[in-house]
Amino acid sequence: MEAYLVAMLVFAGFYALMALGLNVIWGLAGMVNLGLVGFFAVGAYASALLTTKLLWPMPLGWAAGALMAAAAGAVMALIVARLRGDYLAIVTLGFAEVIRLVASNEIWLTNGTDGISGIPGPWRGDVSPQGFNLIYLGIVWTAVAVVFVLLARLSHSPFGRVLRAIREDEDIAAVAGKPVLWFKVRAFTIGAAVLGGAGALYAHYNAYIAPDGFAPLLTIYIVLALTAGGVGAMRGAIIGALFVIALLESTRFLSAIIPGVSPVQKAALREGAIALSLILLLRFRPQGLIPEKTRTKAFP
Amino acid sequence: MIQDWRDIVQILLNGVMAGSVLMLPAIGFNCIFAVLRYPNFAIAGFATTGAFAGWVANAVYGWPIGLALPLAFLVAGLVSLLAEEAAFRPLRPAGPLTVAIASVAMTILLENIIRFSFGNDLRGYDLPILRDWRFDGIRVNPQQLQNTGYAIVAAGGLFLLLGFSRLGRAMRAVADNPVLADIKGVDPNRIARVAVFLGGGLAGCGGMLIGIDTSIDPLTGFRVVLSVFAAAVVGGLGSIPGAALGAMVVGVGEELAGVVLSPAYRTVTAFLAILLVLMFRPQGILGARN
Amino acid sequence: MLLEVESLVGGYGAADEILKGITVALPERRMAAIVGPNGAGKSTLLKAIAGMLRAKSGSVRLGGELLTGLPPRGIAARGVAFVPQEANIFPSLSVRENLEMGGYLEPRATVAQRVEALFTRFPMLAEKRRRAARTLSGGQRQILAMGMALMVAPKLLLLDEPSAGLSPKAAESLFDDIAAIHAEGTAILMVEQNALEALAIAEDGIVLVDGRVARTGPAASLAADPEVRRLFLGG
Amino acid sequence: QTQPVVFGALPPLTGAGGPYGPAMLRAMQGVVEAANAAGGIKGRQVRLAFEDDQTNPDAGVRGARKLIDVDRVQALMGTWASSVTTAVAPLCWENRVPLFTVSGADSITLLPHQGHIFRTQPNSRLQIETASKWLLGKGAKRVFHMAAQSPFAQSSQDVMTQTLGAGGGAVSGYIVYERDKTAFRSEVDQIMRSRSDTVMLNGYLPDVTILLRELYRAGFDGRRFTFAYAAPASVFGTLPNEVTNGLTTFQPSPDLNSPAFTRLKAAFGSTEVDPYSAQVHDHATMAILAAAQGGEATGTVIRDNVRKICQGDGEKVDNVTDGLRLIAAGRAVNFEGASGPCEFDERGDIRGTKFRYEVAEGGAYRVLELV
Amino acid sequence: MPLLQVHGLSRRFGGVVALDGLELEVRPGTVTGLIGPNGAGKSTAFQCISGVIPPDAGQVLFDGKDITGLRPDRITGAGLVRSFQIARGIPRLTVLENLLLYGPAQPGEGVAAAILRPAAMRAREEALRERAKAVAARLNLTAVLDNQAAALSGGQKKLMEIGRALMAEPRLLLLDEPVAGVNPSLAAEIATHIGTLRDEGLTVLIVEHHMDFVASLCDPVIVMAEGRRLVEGSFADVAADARVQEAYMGGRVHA
Ligand SMILES: Nc1ncnc2c1ncn2[C@@H]1O[C@H](COP(=O)(O)OP(=O)(O)OP(=O)(O)O)[C@@H](O)[C@H]1O
Ligand SMILES: Nc1ncnc2c1ncn2[C@@H]1O[C@H](COP(=O)(O)OP(=O)(O)OP(=O)(O)O)[C@@H](O)[C@H]1O
Ligand SMILES: [Mg+2]
Ligand SMILES: [Mg+2]
Repeated sequence: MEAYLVAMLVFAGFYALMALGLNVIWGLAGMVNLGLVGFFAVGAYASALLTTKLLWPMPLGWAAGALMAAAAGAVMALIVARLRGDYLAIVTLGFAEVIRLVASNEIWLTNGTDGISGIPGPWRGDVSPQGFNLIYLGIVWTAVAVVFVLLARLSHSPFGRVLRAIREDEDIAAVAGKPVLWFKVRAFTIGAAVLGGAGALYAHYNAYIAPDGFAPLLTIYIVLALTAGGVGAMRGAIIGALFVIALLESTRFLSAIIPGVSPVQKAALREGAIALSLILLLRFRPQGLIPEKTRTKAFP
Repeated sequence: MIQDWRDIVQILLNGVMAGSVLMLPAIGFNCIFAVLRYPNFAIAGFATTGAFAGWVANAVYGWPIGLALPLAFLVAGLVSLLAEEAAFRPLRPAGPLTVAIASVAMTILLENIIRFSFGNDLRGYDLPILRDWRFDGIRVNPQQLQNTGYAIVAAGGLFLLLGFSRLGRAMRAVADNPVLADIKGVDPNRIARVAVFLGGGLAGCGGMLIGIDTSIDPLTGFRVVLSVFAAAVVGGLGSIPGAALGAMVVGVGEELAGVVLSPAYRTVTAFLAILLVLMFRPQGILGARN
Repeated sequence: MLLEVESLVGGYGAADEILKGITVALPERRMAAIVGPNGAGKSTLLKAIAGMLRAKSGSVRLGGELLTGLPPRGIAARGVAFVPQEANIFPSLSVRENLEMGGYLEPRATVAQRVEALFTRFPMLAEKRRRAARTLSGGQRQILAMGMALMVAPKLLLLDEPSAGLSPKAAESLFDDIAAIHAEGTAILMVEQNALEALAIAEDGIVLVDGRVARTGPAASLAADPEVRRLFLGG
Repeated sequence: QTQPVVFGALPPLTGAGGPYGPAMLRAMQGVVEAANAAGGIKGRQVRLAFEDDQTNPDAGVRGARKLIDVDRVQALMGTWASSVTTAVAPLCWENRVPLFTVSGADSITLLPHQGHIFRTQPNSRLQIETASKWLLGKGAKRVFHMAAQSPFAQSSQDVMTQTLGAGGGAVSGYIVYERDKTAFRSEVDQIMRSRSDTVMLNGYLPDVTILLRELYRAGFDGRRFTFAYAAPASVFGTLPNEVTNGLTTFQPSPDLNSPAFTRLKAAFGSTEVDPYSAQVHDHATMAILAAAQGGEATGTVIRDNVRKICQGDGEKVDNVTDGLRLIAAGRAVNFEGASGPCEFDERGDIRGTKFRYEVAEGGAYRVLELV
Repeated sequence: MPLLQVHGLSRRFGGVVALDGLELEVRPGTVTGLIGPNGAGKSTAFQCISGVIPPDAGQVLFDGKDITGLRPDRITGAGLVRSFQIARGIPRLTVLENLLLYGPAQPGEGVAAAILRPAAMRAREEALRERAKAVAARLNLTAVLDNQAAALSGGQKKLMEIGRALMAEPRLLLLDEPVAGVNPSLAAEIATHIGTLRDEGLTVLIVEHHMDFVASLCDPVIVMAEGRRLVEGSFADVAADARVQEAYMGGRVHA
């Protein structure tokens, strides 16, 4: 049981990192990014390929994963700068699909739908599986903590204030003298870097990645996590990720004890219950568990 | 691959057929968007719901398609109404994105309700499958042609309804400014319900047409939701003729894409096309600039 | 009495005591002007009468009938027309459609007739009848908003700063129009920062300060009161 | 000794594999029930814990974690998607849990799994090679290859080109398509234009159903050939007979009137047994017999005993009840399952399977031949 | 040399000619009034000058430099700031944050500084806060500093609009109907304040329909009609012009 809990906390860490990355792009800068799994995949593939094919050391691979995703994010931001809201949503969704298809078809590079296996993990094999789990737990949650602190500072700063303004009215932000595109590009790049870093860590934990793993379902989970936690607040991203993992996993045990239904019905009940809980959560806490608060008080 | 003009005509024709399947859900999506200004991804769930309602009527109770289709409309419309009243309406003040996210969850919920009741098996309507008609080497399927017809009639009807009636005007007014509409005597909630019912119903019909063209399972709507969303966006969010046009663009785009690149990259090419359209018209082909 | 507001308390969400107990009455066919500093609660009062806010306590009656708790459309159906201060047009509807929406509760034939009448009265609107209202200039919007209210023949007309943004000439003719509507027998409650003009055509004056009625009286005497002039009328 | 032995099943109950997973799970549960009725493994009852892999490696890994860490399963079986199998494989070998799978990707048994993986699905090279040869024998000259995006699309294509070419035929066209599309009109146009005598539908149930329908509409009059899992008998419920008539399928198979298969069929009642269900039926049986044989229900013991109970010259058994009885009696057994003789090479790949070819006629399959 | 020069500025929307070769100059150190009938093109001129929409033709020179078609943030950066006729605060930021947003030269808008929070950033933030509070006090907004901009009264929004423009420390300030909907007493105070700022060297171009306000503050006054400049001169001069009276003033106006 402990091993399982630890593993799930590791997963929650990945989800939290992704939600944090998304929160910069979406929560702060207001750019709907439904392609986050694409950046996650770029980071995962970059690190996996560099460490398995070129035998780079892992930390370097992780950094490279984050950097590659950041670069993709910057390019993406430049391309979509003119698009707003839902229009941006479809393009980013498309981006994730493109990444997945490229990963499936460019076999020479990515090994196609077979995926890449045997990705090294720190001390994997040298320690017991549970030891490895614990090591990774430390790595992932350290990353979460560091990213959280950095992003929270970012969000509470004048930089964050400008992003919030851009989120709501970019024309006004421009008239206020802020180079909107430059802010968007930076926000997107930072967010994508976090997503890519999360992907890289994920690849080395699982030891295996394949295009199937970067399906839209993951995007849905992360977006749900962020919404549940509260869009805009960095703490919300982490709480939301924990909440979603708890929901995903606890429903397993609940559905198992329901008598008189077939396994497919159990599976359906489980997925349905996950969806329903999220709807109910939003219904009763539309701003999420941790609503975004005003940053700057005139009279503290 | 393209050897003469017939091939091009054939591809365009294929695209139109593919597009007409996307058309109704896309129109439903835009119908809801037009009034409530949020992207309702639960359209996917409504499409599946309609497809199964029609299937039960047709394959279990032996209704003809002509009767099953209105039933699909009705059931999907009611489910859409229920979803709106129970889940989405209270969320509307929290902003369109929150509602959009809830609608994704709603799709998953509906998918699983259907899975719970019907299982994962593929099901087909009780319909003979007709051979293609051939004209000078170009093939057209009568059934698919009929589906295109259904879609165009529904789209045209809705367009006339919204473009030229008091109801249509009230819908656009509510979209612009629900509070002011209320002051002027419109019940914004009633209008919203009409839009939601129509939108969900059309999606249900669309789902059933997909089922007639292929087969149905709990994922029927989910498989097309990306294309439907793309069609709505390319055509211009909130625009009914835009959705119809967008569906055609996406349909033809995806078919052409299969030829230009390898079919494995169909989605990629389609998305590049969408990106291209949006580069020149960030608000979609027929969307209003705001 | 046509309109009776009784110790009304209300506001928005958490700030639910913007109006701190307001009592105002307006007889049939009367016109009153409400003046006061920014943020005093003038618009809030009109919104509360029109049903856009839920009152915390107190009541609003129209001809004896209780309006409190009715939705805005219900109040509109009872003969109250309201021109809000902000967001008072439908931006993506054409000018003509905006006017038609103004007469949503009226029969079709009346609507067509009134639209034509308005086009004659405001040639600018006729000129732009097919244009989306979003493209109008600030003053043009204001005229359109007023036009929408004129699509019905209300018992009570609520106007929130109708002259804001109008050129002096347009404002002048607007006040003439308001006076004319009033002369035809419509009761009017009007908030105006263009206070001297408003008090000049109104019969009663109400000074609102910080959610309370500070002064009431005949409009002319308020306009002449040096204290009121200094504090609120800028003169 | 009173604690039940727990085995884990990880079939796809939702997502793209949804059409297959439920039947697979039923087949496994059937075996477990039979084993318990026969007294279990050395008196210990057997419990089957299952999780839905959602046809997604991420969800699959979480499900496998739960099965391994919480339920403490001694063997994992029934993974379907190759990506899920590859993703959970390292967990299995690190925790010394053998993994029985039906996934087809060639790469799976090449993983450093230290003997923990058993695959009952013949690898795709073997399947395609056999099928191509059979098609040549039936006079196929121009075969169009329609492959769903999957880990074995490309290797299938290579093998087909090679085998058909060597036998005087040719691959007349090759399309890799996205699985979850709902329309394949232009693809079918290409098939029609290629004037192929045979089309090989290398996909899965949902997409193959659509393709069959579209081919019928277009009036394709050549041979339509596919894997039995892509067109199990349930297609007859989805498609009218005029569309399915003449469709040829093939699958790895035990002897025609293999008792195991007949019994499974009887257990399934009205629904036809698809190849995956047959295979997972054997997964469960092998795991239970191996544990019984080794005398201890731990992963390592099971791993080490699988080959002992299904190859060699023991007494032939085809079901778990007989197998348990014989093992209890100290006799050597050789299990021959519903999917075939179940003999594994050193990599864990199935060996020496026969293939069964069937043709659809009037809403049912008729066996053409078994080679 | 004029601080702002506009030559032949034209802009049409579909069939509507909003600007038709507008000529305009603003001399430094003046508060120039821009008046004209509704729909004359005043706001459109502001839109084109501030870069929010591009003109079809014509040229805008600011301090001798051509700024035609530049991005709004560049123009703001150059020292030309405008307010909007229909108040457009950032709805979910507080009034204070809205004001701070317009504060220029905040190093904390860089990523590194935002994370490291150097003293320069903190000092600048403190300075901006003080400035914002002073501006708010001047505009009667102190009590609502922590309210979201969406929760302001109509007049308060207009006041915030002025405040934001003031925060930007511009050299040239373009105000579009700053006191429409503002209480007359406060409007008079604002006029005085703008007068003080002008004396301190700020240059202002104001569109306004309140004749008292224009009369007390603006010199010169430019009258626009149908997208063009009609006349220019002191308020008394233009108010005496027959065409202006006919097109704009109306009979009752007190000059
Ligand atoms: N986006 C637009 N599309 C079409 N026409 C427009 C647009 N913006 C402005 N116009 C038109 O251009 C003309 C000038 O408008 P503008 O807003 O500049 O007037 P203004 O002088 O500021 O008037 P006001 O004093 O009423 O604010 C008006 O007739 C208006 O309808
Ligand atoms: N939506 C809102 N939510 C919370 N508070 C609000 C909201 N709208 C206005 N207020 C506050 O209520 C008070 C009264 O506002 P109201 O709009 O009634 O003022 P007003 O008298 O009309 O002022 P003005 O002359 O500026 O239009 C103000 O202090 C304002 O800040
Ligand atoms: Mg007000
Ligand atoms: Mg203007």
